[in-house]
Amino acid sequence: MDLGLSETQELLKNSARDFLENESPEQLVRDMEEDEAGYSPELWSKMAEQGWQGLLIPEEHGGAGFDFLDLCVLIEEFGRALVPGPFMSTVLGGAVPLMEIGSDEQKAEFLPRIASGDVIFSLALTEPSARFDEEGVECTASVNGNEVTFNGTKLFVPDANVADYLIVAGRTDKGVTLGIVATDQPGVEVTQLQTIARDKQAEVKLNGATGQLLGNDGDGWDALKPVVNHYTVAECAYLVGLAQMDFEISVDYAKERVQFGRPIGSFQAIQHKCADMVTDVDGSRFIMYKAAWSLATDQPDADTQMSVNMAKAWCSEATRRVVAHGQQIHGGIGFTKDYKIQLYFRRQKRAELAFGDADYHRELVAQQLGI
Amino acid sequence: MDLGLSETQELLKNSARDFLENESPEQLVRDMEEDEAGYSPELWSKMAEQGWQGLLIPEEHGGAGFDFLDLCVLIEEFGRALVPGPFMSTVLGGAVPLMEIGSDEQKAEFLPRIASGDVIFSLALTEPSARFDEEGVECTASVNGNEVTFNGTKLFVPDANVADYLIVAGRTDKGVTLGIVATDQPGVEVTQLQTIARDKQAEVKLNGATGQLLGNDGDGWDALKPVVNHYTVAECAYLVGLAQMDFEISVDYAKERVQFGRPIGSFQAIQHKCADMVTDVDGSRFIMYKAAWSLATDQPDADTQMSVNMAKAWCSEATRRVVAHGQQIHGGIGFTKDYKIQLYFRRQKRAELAFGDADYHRELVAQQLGI
Amino acid sequence: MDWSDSPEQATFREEVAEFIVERLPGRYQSGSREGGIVQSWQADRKSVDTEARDSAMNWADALAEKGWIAPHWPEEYGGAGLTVMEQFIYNQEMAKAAASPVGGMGVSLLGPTMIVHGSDEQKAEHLPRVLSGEVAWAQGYSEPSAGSDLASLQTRAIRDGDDLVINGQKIWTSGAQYADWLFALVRTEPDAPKHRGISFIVMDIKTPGITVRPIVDMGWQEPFNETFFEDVRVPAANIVGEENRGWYVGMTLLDFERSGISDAIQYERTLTRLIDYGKSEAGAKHYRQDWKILRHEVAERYLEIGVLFNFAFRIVSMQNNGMVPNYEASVNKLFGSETHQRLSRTGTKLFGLYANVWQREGEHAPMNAEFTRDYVGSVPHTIFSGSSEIQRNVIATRGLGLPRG
Amino acid sequence: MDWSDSPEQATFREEVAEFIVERLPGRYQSGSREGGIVQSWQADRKSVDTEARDSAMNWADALAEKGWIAPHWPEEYGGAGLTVMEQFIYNQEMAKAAASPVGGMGVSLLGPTMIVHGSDEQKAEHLPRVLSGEVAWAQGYSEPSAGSDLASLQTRAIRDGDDLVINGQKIWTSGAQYADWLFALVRTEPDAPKHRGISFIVMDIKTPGITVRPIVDMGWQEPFNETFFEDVRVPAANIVGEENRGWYVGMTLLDFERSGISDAIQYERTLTRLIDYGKSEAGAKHYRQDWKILRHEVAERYLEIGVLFNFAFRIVSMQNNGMVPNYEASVNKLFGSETHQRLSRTGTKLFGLYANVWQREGEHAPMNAEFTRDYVGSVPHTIFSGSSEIQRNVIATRGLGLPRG
Repeated sequence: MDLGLSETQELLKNSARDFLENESPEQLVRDMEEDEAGYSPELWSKMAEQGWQGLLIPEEHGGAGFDFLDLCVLIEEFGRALVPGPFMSTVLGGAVPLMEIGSDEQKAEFLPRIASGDVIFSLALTEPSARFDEEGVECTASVNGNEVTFNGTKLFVPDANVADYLIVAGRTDKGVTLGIVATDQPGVEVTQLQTIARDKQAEVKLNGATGQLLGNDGDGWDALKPVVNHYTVAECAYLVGLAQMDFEISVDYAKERVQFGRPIGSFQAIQHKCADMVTDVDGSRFIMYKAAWSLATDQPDADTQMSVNMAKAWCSEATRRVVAHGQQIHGGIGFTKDYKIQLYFRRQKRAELAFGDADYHRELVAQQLGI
Repeated sequence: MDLGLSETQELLKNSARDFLENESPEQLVRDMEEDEAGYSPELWSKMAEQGWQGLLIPEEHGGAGFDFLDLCVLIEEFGRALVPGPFMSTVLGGAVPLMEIGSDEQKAEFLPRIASGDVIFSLALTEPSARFDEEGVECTASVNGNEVTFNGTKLFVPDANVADYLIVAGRTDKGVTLGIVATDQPGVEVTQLQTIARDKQAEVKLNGATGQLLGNDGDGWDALKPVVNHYTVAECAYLVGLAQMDFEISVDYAKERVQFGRPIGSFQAIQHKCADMVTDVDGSRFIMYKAAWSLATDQPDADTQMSVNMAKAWCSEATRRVVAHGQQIHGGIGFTKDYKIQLYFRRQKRAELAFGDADYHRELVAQQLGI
Repeated sequence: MDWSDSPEQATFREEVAEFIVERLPGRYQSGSREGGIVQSWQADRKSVDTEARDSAMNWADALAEKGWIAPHWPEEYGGAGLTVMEQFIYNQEMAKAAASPVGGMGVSLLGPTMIVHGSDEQKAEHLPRVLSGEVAWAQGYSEPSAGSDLASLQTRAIRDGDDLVINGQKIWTSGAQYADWLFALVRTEPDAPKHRGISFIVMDIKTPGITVRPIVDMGWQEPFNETFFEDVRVPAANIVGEENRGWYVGMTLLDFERSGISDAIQYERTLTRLIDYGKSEAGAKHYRQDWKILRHEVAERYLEIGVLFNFAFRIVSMQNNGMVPNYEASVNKLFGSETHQRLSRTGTKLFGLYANVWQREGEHAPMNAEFTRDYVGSVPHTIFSGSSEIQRNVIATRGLGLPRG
Repeated sequence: MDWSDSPEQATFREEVAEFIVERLPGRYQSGSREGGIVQSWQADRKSVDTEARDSAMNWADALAEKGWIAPHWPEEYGGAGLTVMEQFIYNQEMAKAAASPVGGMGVSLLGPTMIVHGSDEQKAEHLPRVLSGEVAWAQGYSEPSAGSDLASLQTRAIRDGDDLVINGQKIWTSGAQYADWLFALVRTEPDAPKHRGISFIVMDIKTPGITVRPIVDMGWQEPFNETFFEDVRVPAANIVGEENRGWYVGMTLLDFERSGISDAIQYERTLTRLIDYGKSEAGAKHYRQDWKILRHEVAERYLEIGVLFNFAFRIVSMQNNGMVPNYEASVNKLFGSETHQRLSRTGTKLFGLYANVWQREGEHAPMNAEFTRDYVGSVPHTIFSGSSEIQRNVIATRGLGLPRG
């Protein structure tokens, strides 16, 4: 039992932090809020040079062969730096499902191109019903040999505006079925949404969009469950990094900002907020890593599922408390667009909502407790 | 619109406060915790001389003919002084149902004796199912002319150990039916419970206990609804007085207790707790009086019902926050039996639970909101 | 204890309600509102849109007929001289109809302050122009390093003959983009104890040396400004009240209705619309599928709003009985602003993934995204006009007599 | 990041678990417990009941065979010299079995402090008698006017030849009713700065002039005492460590496992029993009829306990890697004690009216009233051993480097 990082993880964390401080500075984050693509292709290439898109991908497919815990260490740094772009959608929404159920040919075709940064993927799961469960998949799918055709509407698809491929979930009479759908076909119509986080989420209309069948007809939901779990925990890692940075910025501000002749951080009201923030950040970090560890080390299914739901339930709410305190400590300046703290407040909301908020996951915890 | 007390109410409040400071001092409260009867017959008589048991009772039946708002002003003082004894059970559990549906004969028989302090009543509503709704009444009743016979078990009956009469709710094939049951008959077996508040609540076994029919066979639940509403709001009034006093004791202590060379009340952490306490006490007071006013002035049923449930939902939880803060402000001394603050903490729980806690009433509010 | 109107109050309430029904321009009526977007008289007044400008003018004219542009001003200054209770009823009915108020800070703050502290000349010059809508006012109190600690303000006003020469910077000067004149607190005596060297001064916002720069907030709105002063020359006669006593002039407890009833009414309406939305066919689409797990949370918001109403009623009751609210006003601000934030959060929670949506338009924006926007927009409510921390300090020290830290 | 045992850790865990199964007297086994009432070794040791006394003795003997009465003491002093991680596993398994620990404060606090600061004579005199169970210890730190501000303690010890003469009063001396000896902080140099005039001293509790008076608490229990000192004459040689440096002796960060894992395990077991109770036929009677509205509240408690476990794991991870926990230990105390109170509250809520019941006996007492009693009994958890306010101060100033107020 050891809750510290391994040497490799320390190295990964430090190099990622250094890299992102230089390559994904606040100004880039702000520019990408207004940018139509929402990411910097230059940064994307550099990240691929770091081996990040392929971190999880086995070496035989051009990746680095790290495990999911390592990836979460990296994503924590992404949250800290608020790195814009389709990293999570490509890795969690593309590489993970391909690794889980892709055929050897599909792995060989796509994984190296993901690792090299040549393609962008995303997961087209949710629909206007905005559900994360099997029943939420109403989009129709029809299978013809190795090909699958989709009709329906997907909503809140991350980075669909720049994705080359979507992993789409549709429904045949055998059940949920997945396909790898190229976006450069007439049957795919992407309409971007404006969001609180100024990230890129889109409505995707599928009108006879076709692609390769991924897995078998009807086994899509079983295949998606681990994908959703990994993606959910990755969102937690992002939240932890984001909240850690919000907290650090706020503590620094509390030390510098003087009112009534003394730093506001010397007032108990501010001190106690900061104490609660670090409790929430740390609590979120470990509950997230516990879930990541469960997934990475193939713990028993029931334990893993519980730990994933616990992580998202806790991180969603605890980090919300953190960013709310962060705003309050900053006072008026924190409400201005020009000051950085608000970037964290707005992005927390997106990740809080992704794959279900605290209430959603608390319900799943209650069900698993048998109450 | 005016949220101040009337002159009569001010007078009542002040005279009650003076009276209770002298007649129901802390020592009496403590003595009655250990006393088997749980009340002082001497104080009971003096209260009757003040006209309190008969405050609500019309003058024609020997009462003072005040309204329910006035009674809540008085009960607030009872909460403040933690007056021990069967006042609420007699007035809310006895006089109110008699006034609501008693026959002229019954009113003439019992109300003057209540007003004079000669008899003690209580309401035997809840059973081992511990429900406050109609379905909770499973005790059987059988009507024979003007007489009704009960078989079953009542639980958490306040002051049953000293009550001369119980208003019992039982079930005939026509529905819930009420009776006035004298306790000095073999069919009534009272077993006292030891409670957190060291008040007197009992299990009452009814084995063929008989009494006068109150109201008509089967109309008991309709008759009980206003009784339960009045009793519920009276418990809120008690909570408000209790919380107000807990708050005042705590603020005084915070001014006196010195640590680190200054009164602890000069620390922001304590100051902010005190600020939250007064917000909760005041908020509870007005939401309680709004409900009391609705009942006293016969506002439309839907409005009244909502205001009653709002009051108990809010007061139950807000006063719990108050007494928790009260303990925390007091530190170690507050945990000793000898110091007074704990008397408030323990009694808050009883009244919080009586007729349903915050969650119970919040559920009813949600239902009335149509969600 | 009485939550109902006296016969006189009921009559007055009816008068106000009828007036609003008859005279409120269509543009300001709730039926014409989309997604809770309230048209602002302040903005309309200077709009390029003729209909907007006409509506603003017609509404101001209608109110002026009744003396209801400044219902709380004494009649001798052109107000309606309403009692506190009448003001309360007036504000209540206006809020119920979500009718845009008229006159802004000139009516609400500058006028009453000037009526108490201004010279006859100042009153004669400024008050009529507030009532006619000719002059709109903005407030310059806060500075970048004087927020919660407002009295530490550093904008300097130095005597030069009959003038004061002002240098410094104000921030959060709300509405300055629409304003013609500015009232501000400036430091006229730097060596005095910090509360004693401040003066309350008024100035034309077009005076050379004044620059107003909008602040873009975290919701991409621009409700606030920074205002810079570079050798701004203002006649010393523009000081209102005594020189160096400006702190007390600015902090005067003005004897008009301060219950905050409008906020309570607004939150109640917002919550009602939120609940109704979920019951509508259109709205049910945007409610999260498992929204029922939030039923008790919604009910708790309803309770809080009920508590907030009572806090408002208490203030006006006290004022009506000749009492001056002390800590009670801080309780209202504290509890109201925190309730506001909780309400916006509950709204976003009910919408699940749809709470992502910021755009007001299109089928995917629940209630025109008003809850998501308010989740951001309500952030400063616990900060401005006395943060929650300051309110709790005030309640504890001024209200409960706890010793200062 | 690893939540699982290494092979060595697993082996040791198995050894401890097997030992407990084999040697824990029936009286201390969870199957024999009613309503979560844990039999206390401390009390049994002096019980009039032969079975209780025998159980206490047998259990102590069994542990002594392994050196596990003081697993964290070095072997040279009769401990087991376990590493921090082994101590953690030991404590974990003991807590899982709810096995009563042995030796009390003598083992947990006095011994380790004396090992670091005591003279050879002191160690030789006291340590063996702690391990043999001959001497039980109590702690005398707090005073009526020195609570959170412990360093302001006023109990005076004045030199008189080779003795110190002690006058004053201690409070919250837990276990003093069972104790033979007392370790205390006393003021030996009244004119020094408050942290610098204190000495750490040990004394026989039967020394003339010492009076122990139990404090009845708000739950009618007597876990604490007041201890009065009236001209109590103690050899100056009983000072442990340097005279006037007792503050630092008493506050020594002892290098044994301080994760608080036992609390986390206890709460988890309590919550599990609470949930299971509701599923049992007997228990369903006591659950309120509408208990399902509390499902999410119960789940939240489960989450909090999960978080608390990780906080405990963090501490031991740090210690195991040679790091000294700083603010992290305060986080554990803060979060753990507040979780404890929330847990007891949730329990009472699930029982509705039955939460009134204080008596342990009879059909109307849900789970022998343990939640109602813990609702009262958990009150001081956020107060003693550093209140929540003090913990938050420590986290902010010592942990985050915020300036002192």
